[in-house]
Amino acid sequence: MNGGGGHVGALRSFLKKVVQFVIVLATTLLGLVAVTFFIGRVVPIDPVIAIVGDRAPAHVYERTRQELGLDRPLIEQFVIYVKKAATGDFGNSVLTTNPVMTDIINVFPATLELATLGTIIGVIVGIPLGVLAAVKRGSLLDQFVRVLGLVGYSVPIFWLGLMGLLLFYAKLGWVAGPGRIDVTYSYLYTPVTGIVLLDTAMQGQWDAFWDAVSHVLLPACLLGYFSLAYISRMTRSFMLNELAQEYVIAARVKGLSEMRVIWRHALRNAAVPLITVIALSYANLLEGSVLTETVFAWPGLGQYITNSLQNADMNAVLGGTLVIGTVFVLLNLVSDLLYRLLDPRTR
Amino acid sequence: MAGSPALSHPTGWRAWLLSPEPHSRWQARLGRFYLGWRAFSRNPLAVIGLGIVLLLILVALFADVIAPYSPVAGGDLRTQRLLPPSETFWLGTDDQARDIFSRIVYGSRITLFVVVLVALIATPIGLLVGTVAGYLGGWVDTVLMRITDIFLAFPRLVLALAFVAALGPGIENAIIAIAITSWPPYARIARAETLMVRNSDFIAAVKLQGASTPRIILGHVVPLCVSSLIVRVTLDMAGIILTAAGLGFLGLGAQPPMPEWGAMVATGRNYLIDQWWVAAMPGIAIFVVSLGFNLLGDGLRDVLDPKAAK
Amino acid sequence: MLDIQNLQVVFGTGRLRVDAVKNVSFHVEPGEAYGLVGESGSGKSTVLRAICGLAPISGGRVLVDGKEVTTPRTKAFYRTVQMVFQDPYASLHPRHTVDRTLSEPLAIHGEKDAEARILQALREVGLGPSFRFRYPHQLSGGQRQRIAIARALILRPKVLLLDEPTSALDASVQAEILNLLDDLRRKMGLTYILVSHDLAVVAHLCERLLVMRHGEAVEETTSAALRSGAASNDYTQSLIQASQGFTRTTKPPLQSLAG
Amino acid sequence: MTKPLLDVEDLRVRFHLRTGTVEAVRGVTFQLGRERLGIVGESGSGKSQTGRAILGLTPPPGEVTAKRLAFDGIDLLTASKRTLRTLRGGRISMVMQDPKYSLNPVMTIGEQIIEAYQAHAKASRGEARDKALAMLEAVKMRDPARVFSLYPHEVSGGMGQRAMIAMMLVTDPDLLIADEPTSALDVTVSMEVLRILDELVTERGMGLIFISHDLKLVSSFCDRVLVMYAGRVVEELEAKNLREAKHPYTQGLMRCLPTLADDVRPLPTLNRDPAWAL
Amino acid sequence: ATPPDTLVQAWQSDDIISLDPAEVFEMNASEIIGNTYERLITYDIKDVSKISGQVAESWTVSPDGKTYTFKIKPNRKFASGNPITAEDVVYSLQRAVALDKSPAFILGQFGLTKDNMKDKIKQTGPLELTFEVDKPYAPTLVLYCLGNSVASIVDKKLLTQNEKDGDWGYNWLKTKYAGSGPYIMRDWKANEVLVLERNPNYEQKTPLARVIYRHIKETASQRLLLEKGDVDVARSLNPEEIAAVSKNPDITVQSAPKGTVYYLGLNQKNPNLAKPEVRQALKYLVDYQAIADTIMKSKGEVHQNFLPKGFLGAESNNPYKLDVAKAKELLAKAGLKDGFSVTMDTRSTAEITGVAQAMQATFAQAGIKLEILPMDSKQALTKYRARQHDIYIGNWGSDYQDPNSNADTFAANDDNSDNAKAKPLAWRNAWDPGPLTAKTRAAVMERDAEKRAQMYKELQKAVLDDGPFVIFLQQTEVAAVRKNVQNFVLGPSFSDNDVSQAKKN
Ligand SMILES: Nc1ncnc2c1ncn2[C@@H]1O[C@H](COP(=O)(O)OP(=O)(O)OP(=O)(O)O)[C@@H](O)[C@H]1O
Ligand SMILES: Nc1ncnc2c1ncn2[C@@H]1O[C@H](COP(=O)(O)OP(=O)(O)OP(=O)(O)O)[C@@H](O)[C@H]1O
Ligand SMILES: [Mg+2]
Ligand SMILES: [Mg+2]
Repeated sequence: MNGGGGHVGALRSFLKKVVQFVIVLATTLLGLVAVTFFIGRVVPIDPVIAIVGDRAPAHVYERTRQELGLDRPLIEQFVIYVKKAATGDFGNSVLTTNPVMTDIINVFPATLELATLGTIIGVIVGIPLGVLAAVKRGSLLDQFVRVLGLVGYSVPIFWLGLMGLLLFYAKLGWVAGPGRIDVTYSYLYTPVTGIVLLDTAMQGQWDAFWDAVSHVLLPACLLGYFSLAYISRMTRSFMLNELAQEYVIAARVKGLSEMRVIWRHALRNAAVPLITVIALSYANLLEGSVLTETVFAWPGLGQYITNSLQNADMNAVLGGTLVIGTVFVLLNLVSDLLYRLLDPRTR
Repeated sequence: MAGSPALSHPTGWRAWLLSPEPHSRWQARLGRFYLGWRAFSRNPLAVIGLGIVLLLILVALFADVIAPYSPVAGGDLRTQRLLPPSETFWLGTDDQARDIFSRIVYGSRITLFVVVLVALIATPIGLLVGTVAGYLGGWVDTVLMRITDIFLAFPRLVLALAFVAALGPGIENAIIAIAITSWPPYARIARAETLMVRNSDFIAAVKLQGASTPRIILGHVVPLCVSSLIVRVTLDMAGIILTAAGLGFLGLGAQPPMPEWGAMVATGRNYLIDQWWVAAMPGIAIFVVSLGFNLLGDGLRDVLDPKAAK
Repeated sequence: MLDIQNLQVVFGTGRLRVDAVKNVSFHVEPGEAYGLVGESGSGKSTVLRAICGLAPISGGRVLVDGKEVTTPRTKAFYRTVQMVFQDPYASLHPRHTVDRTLSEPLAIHGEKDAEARILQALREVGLGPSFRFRYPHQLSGGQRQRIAIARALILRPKVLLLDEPTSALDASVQAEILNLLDDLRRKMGLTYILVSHDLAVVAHLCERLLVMRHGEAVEETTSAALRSGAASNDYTQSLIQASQGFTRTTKPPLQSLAG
Repeated sequence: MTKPLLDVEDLRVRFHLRTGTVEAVRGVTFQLGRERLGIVGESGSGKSQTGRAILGLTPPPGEVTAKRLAFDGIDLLTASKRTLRTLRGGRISMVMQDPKYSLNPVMTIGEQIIEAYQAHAKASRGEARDKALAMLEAVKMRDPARVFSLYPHEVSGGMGQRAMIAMMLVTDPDLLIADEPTSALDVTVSMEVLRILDELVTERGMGLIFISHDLKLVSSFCDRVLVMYAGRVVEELEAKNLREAKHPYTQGLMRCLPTLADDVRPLPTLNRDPAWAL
Repeated sequence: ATPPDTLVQAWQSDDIISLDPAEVFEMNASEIIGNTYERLITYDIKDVSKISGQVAESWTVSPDGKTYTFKIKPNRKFASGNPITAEDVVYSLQRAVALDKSPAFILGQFGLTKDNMKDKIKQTGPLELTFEVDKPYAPTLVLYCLGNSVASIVDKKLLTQNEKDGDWGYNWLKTKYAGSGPYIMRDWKANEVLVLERNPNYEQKTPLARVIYRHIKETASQRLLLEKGDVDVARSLNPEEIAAVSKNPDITVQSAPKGTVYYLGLNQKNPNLAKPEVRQALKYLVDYQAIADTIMKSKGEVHQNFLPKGFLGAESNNPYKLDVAKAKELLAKAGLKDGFSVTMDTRSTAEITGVAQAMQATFAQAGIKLEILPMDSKQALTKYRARQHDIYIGNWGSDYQDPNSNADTFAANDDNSDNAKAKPLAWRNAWDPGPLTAKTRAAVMERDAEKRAQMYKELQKAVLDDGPFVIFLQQTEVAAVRKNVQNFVLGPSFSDNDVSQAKKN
């Protein structure tokens, strides 16, 4: 019932939103940079040693220090960093010697692949479980879902990961072991997207594809389980909320089937806050589960950042963190947009 | 009012507790508590959770009595190392020939310490940031929420790692690091809750009595956010233990030979396949305790959350 | 006692601008009860909220006891003017006992003797001491509204702003609250401004009233005039009509109820 | 009155709660023809639960029993879920109290009406759409095509309530239960809504159960009135005779309303007699 | 399963930061350099005293002991097809000196600098060059250093093509390859995989077409992969895993002692540790044998002198044993009857932490409260190099096969002041070895091998008795190899781990 205004008003408010978003993104990122940067500088690890090694003579050490600009005042270093970062240049990684951006482009697809599959599993399984638990509140099924979720919350991921490997890979041989693809196949395709499943499929290397599937299955299920635990819980609670609403009764009054009432009416409404939950859980998975990646020898972002941090490779840490921050903010935006799309009240 | 059914009337101390007309603030409070307990105790899972948490506390308190061996001093490396569970060593021994059972028993203290401290640090921060932002709105809200977003968008483990790196490894610093990374979601929850109540009539009513902003926030807004936050925090306990374990796994948590469960699992990782008990026993302990906190949190939610209670 | 001059309240800006109250003026004598009626969204509540500082005064003046109010309001103002809200379910803090709710204003204003004053306040609104340690959810709507009135009265204000104090209540409970308000006014010499959409309620409690529509004052009239069905304004007339129950256009209107 | 449309005998609704059993409705008996039946009573007296029990929509911990609960000869208690579903919305409808909460916030009003129609009539989308538009027009919606594509939050309370009525009447039911359909509305708007309901009863010969706590309204709108107290019907009488009610409760309810007509001070209040609830 | 012509290894390679031989200093990368590049000189990995030419056909040393003349083998080619000439060798050595990366001191210690290298390293014919050192060092020292990975021969032509701004092709070579060894470094994805491929131009064709190193951080994962046959060799198994896989009939466990010793560094800035009795007492408070038999089983042998076995003059006597009574006596003499508290900077790797805890337990028996400070290795090093530790537990691997490598760091300290330029281990522990420094310097010049060995024995004795180092183990490298793999060789240093003759049946 928006009166007057018309297109001009809508356009202006849209532009305002865009400007607002850009400001939010910029300040958040700047804040991220600042926090990471200064944390990076207080870490009592000498990045120079990380490069020149333990036994380098003093002059090599000193020269490298200057090359890295570490002899300048902190503020100056920060300004230089921000200036460069604004152009997408996060410097070079000490560990891999590549530009950090290149590295991240290399490792991110691995994490993306895993996180996406994990989230898909979490959504496909978690939502129906949550819905059923809510519909049959207090039933055996509800308790089962609750315990399943709680177990997901409680078990150390590396433990579950290794146990999974031991059982499904070593003992049963149902899935392939750690890594993304067998060496036999690893040179049969050329990485284009960096997502092995996509690359192999696009290039018609079906043997390689299935091998990659069997590699990704276990870690994806593991992450999927954790995301399922969270999603099913939240779904249940949102659904309980919706099922208590009057419009659900109204839908029943209309003579709709219970299926339709639950899945079309209640879930459709529960989906609105669920979007945020799913986005959040996806973002968390995208952050890269260091532990999962370690256990499954998955060369992803989590391992990259952790490894860089441990080796005082601050450029890489900063870059990685910024990428994650950006992903986070973008996901927030997307979930916001979806929210708007799903909930007419916020349009 | 009309139509309320006649309930059988209790007698004795229960009558006193349930008295519809308590005579003092204390009696009223106890009565509330009792009712809450009754609702809580009808949920068997929640009671199990409470039992586990109580057990954890008891074990932590009486660790010296319960543990048959020293948690730090190992036995003979040649003969007592990596022994499977037996009558002498109920849960086996680890790579330093230490009794795993004793270590788990003593480790409960650290676990409890971690959990309680994180809760005590993170909850108030989140609560305060969230309620202040939500209540005051405007630029305060913008600034506080931007900061929250930054911390939220920060990879959690990286932030923890960075803090631990900056402060030096050790359990206290790990706790601070975990606390610093756990408050943003609490702030979000508290803010959302505050936004819901800030325009409500009862807040307007205290405003109309001339209450100052701090008074409104602390006395009127905070209590409303606390219950959902308590629930969330207890649910997060598992996450906290596991993050501590994760830090331990990365060598940044507790210092050896501290019997921190996460660190124990981390060491046990090296023996996972053949000497499974080294990792499995503390792993099970973590699982049971976080399950306990989870169940307790679930139960508390039903008691504390008026929406769920209805 | 209260003087409202050309009051204007505007919410939001630009496309979202809402002129909730436009140029409303009225005057209330000490000890008088003054009514505000009008359809939903006509700005009745907003007038009250503007008076006590819960809504912004965008134009015009509000004078209490001859003095213009300040923003933010002083503590002294709150001792003079208090408000009772429409929804008894929303106006009490769900986690505070009656005791806490009533002791809060005393604590804020540093009043001593809380114990006795609380018991007295409960008595005044017709509730026994047994209600003292109850939580709002343990009270009926009518009881809640009594607590809200007690809270408003515990500081001994001179002016009470009543925002539809009975519209959420059953007819029988409404009668009790109206009686109570009537009593209190007489006993304490209070000044009321009563907002309601129920003409009968306003007529019952107030001497004079203002009819509002779309944020504007339509006409000021008296209860007596209402009772006699004398309204100069069409809108007021239609309100009077509607308040008399359903009228079947096909059948002759039910004269019996109109009296 | 010929064969009654709805026959209710000794209807009981119980809620088994942790704290004991709440009997929300205790032995309600009435029959309904093609007429306007009002149910009044104070809050919590069991009006809504009676209405919901008829539709088989008593919420989960509730239990419904009755000696007889029949609609047009169909026993509603033993009817299969399927039968119930076809009845619900098809032949019996219910207009709920608050349009703000009873319309699905994420579906357009048109969609919701179409959905109701298609649940009972085999109709193409186009037909359903035409029917929905016609229905919106029938409830005196000013610009049906526009309202059709609006979301519930985009319409005012009065429009929402009319949309709700359109949705519930699109299947041309024989019985409509209206649970406080006007209490959320302005006096002026509520008169319009009532007028629509009235027309439907008189023109389509529909049975109407009109639930309200507003005695004045019920007495002026309905043919017959049931007065409920604590889950029981304490009195049943012709609406126009409400002034002459015999039960002290009804009398009390009538008297405690302030009126423009006379100025009683203090207003009489109800002195609840515990015996009423027995 | 792995392809028959490919050897797949699982290892932990997160420390590889460059594959430029002039920069490589870490163990994993030097193994790659060892298998993909050649040097002038090589030695027999079964007996390191047998030095032979690799790219060099022959060499002579001038009578004054300062000029070495090398003749290059004719008709050798780089993987790129370019011929190997003396020009390439000169270029390679000059490049290492000029780039001046971490391992450059191995050549630099002979008085070579960016400014004088053109005069000191000279091409004297198409296949002949001279290499001039500043003092008459023991020739074995010079030759061992020329056999080090820093002195690997790189393809001048290829590098010149890829040079940018006079960087000697450094930025290119970090991740690329320009050598002549048995394998070509085909592909390196940091922290993921490193692929070697047969070099068709190598004089002796390798049996395998490909060697793949997979980075698998988790040792348990390595083991699972090995047992399933998805890798052929697992390189980072821990002792228990080795014990377990050695029972597997499909797997053999290979091991080789490495030139790395494990030690505790006792900071002499700590007044307690500065007492000679305390230093001694600590040496009696380590249960050497138990550690070697359990926690470090198959990863190390008891060894208490600073020269690893196999080095010229290396001592193999291990006089210290766990003796709490003796230690208490010594402590009492030092006036610390009730013990004292001390911290130990510990890198958080499983084995170091394990050893540290074992020591913590034995120290406690004499009343010494040892607090372990776990930290990551870069952090520990930073602290160590700032002399801020109490005790540092670590290991030291010799940079080249000559005893000077270790003597120089354990037994010499030219300047013990806080801002000294050189930071040998003695300096890091704030220890002034007194006359030992001069003795170390003299030993380098001794050209008589017999006498030289004797000098090192004396140095070792002195450090063993009084030095601030509790040396307890010499590292053994272990690899679990599937039975069908043959000729997989673990050499005495990491660059000697050789897969060039490996094959699978
Ligand atoms: N905080 C606010 N922000 C924006 N608009 C507001 C706000 N408060 C009230 N309004 C608008 O001001 C107008 C008057 O509202 P008000 O609550 O005073 O009406 P009312 O007469 O009290 O109606 P009711 O009988 O429904 O209580 C409405 O259109 C409402 O939407
Ligand atoms: N889900 C439920 N669980 C327990 N008791 C319930 C439930 N729903 C309703 N009741 C009880 O049933 C009784 C009748 O409720 P009902 O909703 O029919 O009242 P009503 O007459 O419609 O009142 P109102 O005018 O407030 O709508 C009340 O006492 C109420 O507390
Ligand atoms: Mg209002
Ligand atoms: Mg009702």
